[in-house]
Amino acid sequence: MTVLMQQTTTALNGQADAMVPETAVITRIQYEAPDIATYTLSFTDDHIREQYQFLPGQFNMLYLPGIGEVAISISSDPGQPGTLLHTIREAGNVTGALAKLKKGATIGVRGPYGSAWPVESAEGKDLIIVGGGIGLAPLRPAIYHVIRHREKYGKVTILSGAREPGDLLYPDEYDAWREHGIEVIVTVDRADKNWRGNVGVVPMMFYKMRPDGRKTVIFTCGPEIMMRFVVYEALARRIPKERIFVSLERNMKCAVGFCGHCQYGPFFLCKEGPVLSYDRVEPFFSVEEF
Amino acid sequence: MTNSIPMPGKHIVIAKDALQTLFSTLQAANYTLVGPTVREEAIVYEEIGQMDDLPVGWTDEQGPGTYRLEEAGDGRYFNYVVGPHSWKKFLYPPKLTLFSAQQNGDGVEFTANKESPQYAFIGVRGCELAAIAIQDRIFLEGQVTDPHYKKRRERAFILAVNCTQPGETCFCVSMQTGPKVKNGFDLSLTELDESFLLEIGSELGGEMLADCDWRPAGSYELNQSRQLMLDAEMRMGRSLDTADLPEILLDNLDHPRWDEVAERCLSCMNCTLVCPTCFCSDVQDVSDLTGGKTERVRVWDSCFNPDFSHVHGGNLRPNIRARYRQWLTHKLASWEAQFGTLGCVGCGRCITWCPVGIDLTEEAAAIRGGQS
Amino acid sequence: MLADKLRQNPWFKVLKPAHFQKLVEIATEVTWSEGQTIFREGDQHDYLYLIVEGRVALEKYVPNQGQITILTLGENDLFGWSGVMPVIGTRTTGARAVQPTVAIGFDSRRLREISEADHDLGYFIFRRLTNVIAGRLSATRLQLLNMYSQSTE
Amino acid sequence: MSPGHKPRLAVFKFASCDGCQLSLLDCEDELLAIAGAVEIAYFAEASRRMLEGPYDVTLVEGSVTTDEEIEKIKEARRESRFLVSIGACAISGGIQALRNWTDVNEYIHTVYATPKYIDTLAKSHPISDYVPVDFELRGCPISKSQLLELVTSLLIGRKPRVPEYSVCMECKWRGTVCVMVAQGIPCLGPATQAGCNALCPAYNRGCYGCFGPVETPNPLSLGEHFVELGQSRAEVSRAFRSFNGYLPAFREASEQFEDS
Repeated sequence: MTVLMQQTTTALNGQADAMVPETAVITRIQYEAPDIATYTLSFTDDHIREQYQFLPGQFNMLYLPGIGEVAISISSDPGQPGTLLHTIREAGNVTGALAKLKKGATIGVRGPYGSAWPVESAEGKDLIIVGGGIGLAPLRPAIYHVIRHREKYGKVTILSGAREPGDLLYPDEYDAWREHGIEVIVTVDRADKNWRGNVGVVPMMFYKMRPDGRKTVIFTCGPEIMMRFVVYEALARRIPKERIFVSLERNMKCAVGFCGHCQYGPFFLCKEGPVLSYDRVEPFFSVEEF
Repeated sequence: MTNSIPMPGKHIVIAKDALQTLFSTLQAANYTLVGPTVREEAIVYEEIGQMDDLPVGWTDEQGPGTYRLEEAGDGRYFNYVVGPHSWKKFLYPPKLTLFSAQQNGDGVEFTANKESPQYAFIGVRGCELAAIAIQDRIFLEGQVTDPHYKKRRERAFILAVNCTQPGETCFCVSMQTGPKVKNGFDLSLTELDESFLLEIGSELGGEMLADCDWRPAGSYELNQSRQLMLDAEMRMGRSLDTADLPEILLDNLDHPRWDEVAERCLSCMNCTLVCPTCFCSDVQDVSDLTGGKTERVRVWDSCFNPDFSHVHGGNLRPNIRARYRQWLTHKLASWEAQFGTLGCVGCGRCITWCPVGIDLTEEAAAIRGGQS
Repeated sequence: MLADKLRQNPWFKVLKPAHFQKLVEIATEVTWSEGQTIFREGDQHDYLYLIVEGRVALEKYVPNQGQITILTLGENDLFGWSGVMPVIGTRTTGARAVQPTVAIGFDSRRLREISEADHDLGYFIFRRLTNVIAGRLSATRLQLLNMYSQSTE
Repeated sequence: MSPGHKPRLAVFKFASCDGCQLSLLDCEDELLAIAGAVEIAYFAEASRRMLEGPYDVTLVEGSVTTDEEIEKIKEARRESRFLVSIGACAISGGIQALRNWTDVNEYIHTVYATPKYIDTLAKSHPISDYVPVDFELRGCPISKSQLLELVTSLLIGRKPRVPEYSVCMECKWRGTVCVMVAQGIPCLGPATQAGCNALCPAYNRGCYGCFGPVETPNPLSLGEHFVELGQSRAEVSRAFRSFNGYLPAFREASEQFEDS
């Protein structure tokens, strides 16, 4: 059995002080759902804009002076690092203030941080990408990567779930993904009569797939409860723990392992995470209030 | 007596009042002296001017949840146990401006804080040197270094003190961090009856003695120092069995002992804030009302702060039980996986300064004893 | 024709020929057009259905919200299990074809009769149904958790 | 705040010592900036100008102790978009809520020469007993910096940030030596929400709990420790029963130590 290695990079931040952000301008705002928008960011400094690179699954710290800083995953194509997209839901003080910003506004950005989806070690395997709600955002760079290198992967399935059809992320792109020989299964928890797609929680969609446990890799991101049941369904289909990757969320203040907030047992989720294989997090996955 | 420059590794003896000469040399070299002094019924670490500011003739009695300053009247300068402060307040200050943000028109400009004081630490114990070494791993030896810590750390002069006075809550022997200082100092000092025995730890340490009268240490002083260390080892108030401790704690995350300690724990954060290795922080924005200028300030935080594990949707550790478990399992277990060492140096501060006297050695032993 | 279709289904592949024959005898093929109501919540039972192709929505009527889809089913999924469980007298949800759908219906009363008469076959049938019900229970529990309400930022 | 007009601020006073309003006046320099950003429509302590509602932000000081005040707070609520209780009285009933554990008529007869002129409720009530409150600013009195944080955040349109942690954090930030551990002085700090910059311990006194209980207090454990330090159970009960004595965590603790 091959052990998939996590890919990590350190911050590419040019500043000697990792906590000091660079400035970036919001060049485009695209509304995805009533409380979700995708922001296109462009670094003010030409050199940084040209040098900046990230791996799928990594995140940036976005800073609004006077309001605060928040960790947001990157949702754009790692093959086009100059165009930096973040899909953000209005949920707290910082994201609430971001939602009030207009095109042209300047914010602070530092990153990228954290571990990545192991897209390279998953080559040659079947891949199931499971995103729940806004959890699809950090998976999208992996999807773009796979599309770019489609021939290197076996069967690829994307499972996108949300509470209601209006909450689904990136629905306009599903057909384009399908054109690259990717099966896209979409499901919602509830819907009215106008919805013609699947209704049922994300983990139940595993009953519609027949993954080959010997050669399948899973990437999943979404509410922790959802990921827990995705893991159970995957294990029931004999997909080994070390080939199931989850992206975990904790409070993050510094993103470089100094502030201690994102600790998850031995892991700093800002460094060793957010993407971790299930065999590493299993001892803590079901511990209450961990 | 001579006053040439002693070489690293050398043991020398100076008269007690010659310490003032060292202090003056350090000050002349632009060091801000920080060291023990008596304030608010305790021996704290603060800026000091001269030898007289040291807690001469003072000592302390400690126990779980209790500290009492006492007059020993023995004329000794370093005859006390570690107090409520630790050196982290100078290397990693409780409040530190990281950078400022200035709005100008549509744009914003960030300016890093480059301030870097130059401290001479007077009286660093073995356990405290070990604590500094642990914080070095966190702030200096990872993929990213903290520039503020780095500057303060690199510029710091360390006068260490061999501990002849362990307290009721101390267990540095268990943690192998004391009572004798091992390395990482410029000078180390043992307070003898009539003199100070100094070991030169670095060239800088030797240079700062250029104006002092000293003579090479004789076997009398070296023996006396050894005897004091042995005595100190015998007088440790507490011990902690560290064998397999990380595994034992992490295998017992649902142990009933966590519920018991949560009955007593106030979640007040004192243990983490007095701990010389605890490093958790938060960042706050301090803005002027017009909103033009913002300072981003890093402050000490604690895993016992209810806000610490807040994510959108709620608090991941709403109960004190989970917070205490996080602290103890971090300190005595997962720290090892993170930094290759436990997060505890056996200084006993968390026991003394816990208002209700919760004792981590007792909690760890209880979980070890009653493994499920 | 119907027997051929059934034989291809993973459900029936493992059946002994005699048991297979008994099920074929009580089976009928049904088709529904898009949007067609199959049964309503509260209807009396008649059939257990196995979907051959298409998609069926299970619905609950919620005052002020209309029919809410709580689960959709597709190829090889069973629905209408309540008909075979004597303790439940009526349909627990409504069912509607959301696409043109082909299914095989089994007469519920006769399904119970052949299960009573031949416990080996009965065990096979009820084990299948138990799995279906367990799946529904599991799906419903997860829906109850309303997991997206605590979603990530 | 809706764009196009300055938010209108009102300050109402109920049963209280006026100290919290003074904190607002104490903002001097900042007040000029505030005055530029908001229209002070009603603030009897500061200005003779008293404009009719509606108000965008209403700060309410004091507790409700008479029938007349019940009507007044309901009226204030109707006129206010965002209503904030400021200070211990408005949030917990204040020090005057001590009477909640006694018979008020007995007090009236003891204190007043002509008791029949006194018309009062049996208890001193927090504002939230009568109307929904949008935010509470703790303290006796409130902290100037938290008040400014409240006003600024309302102007920016974000949630005000006030600490959830205990006073101990502020002691440690400023390097104050723990008075309870080093001197055996009973201190409510470990159970009390921060906000005062740990004022009392810095002056060698125990915390009086002016900012009320922290988010997850453990007052029973702390109270038992006071007993170990030599306090009687009645003294412990009284320690919890002060400015914020009628807030649930402190109230329950005070009653437990009183009964035991």
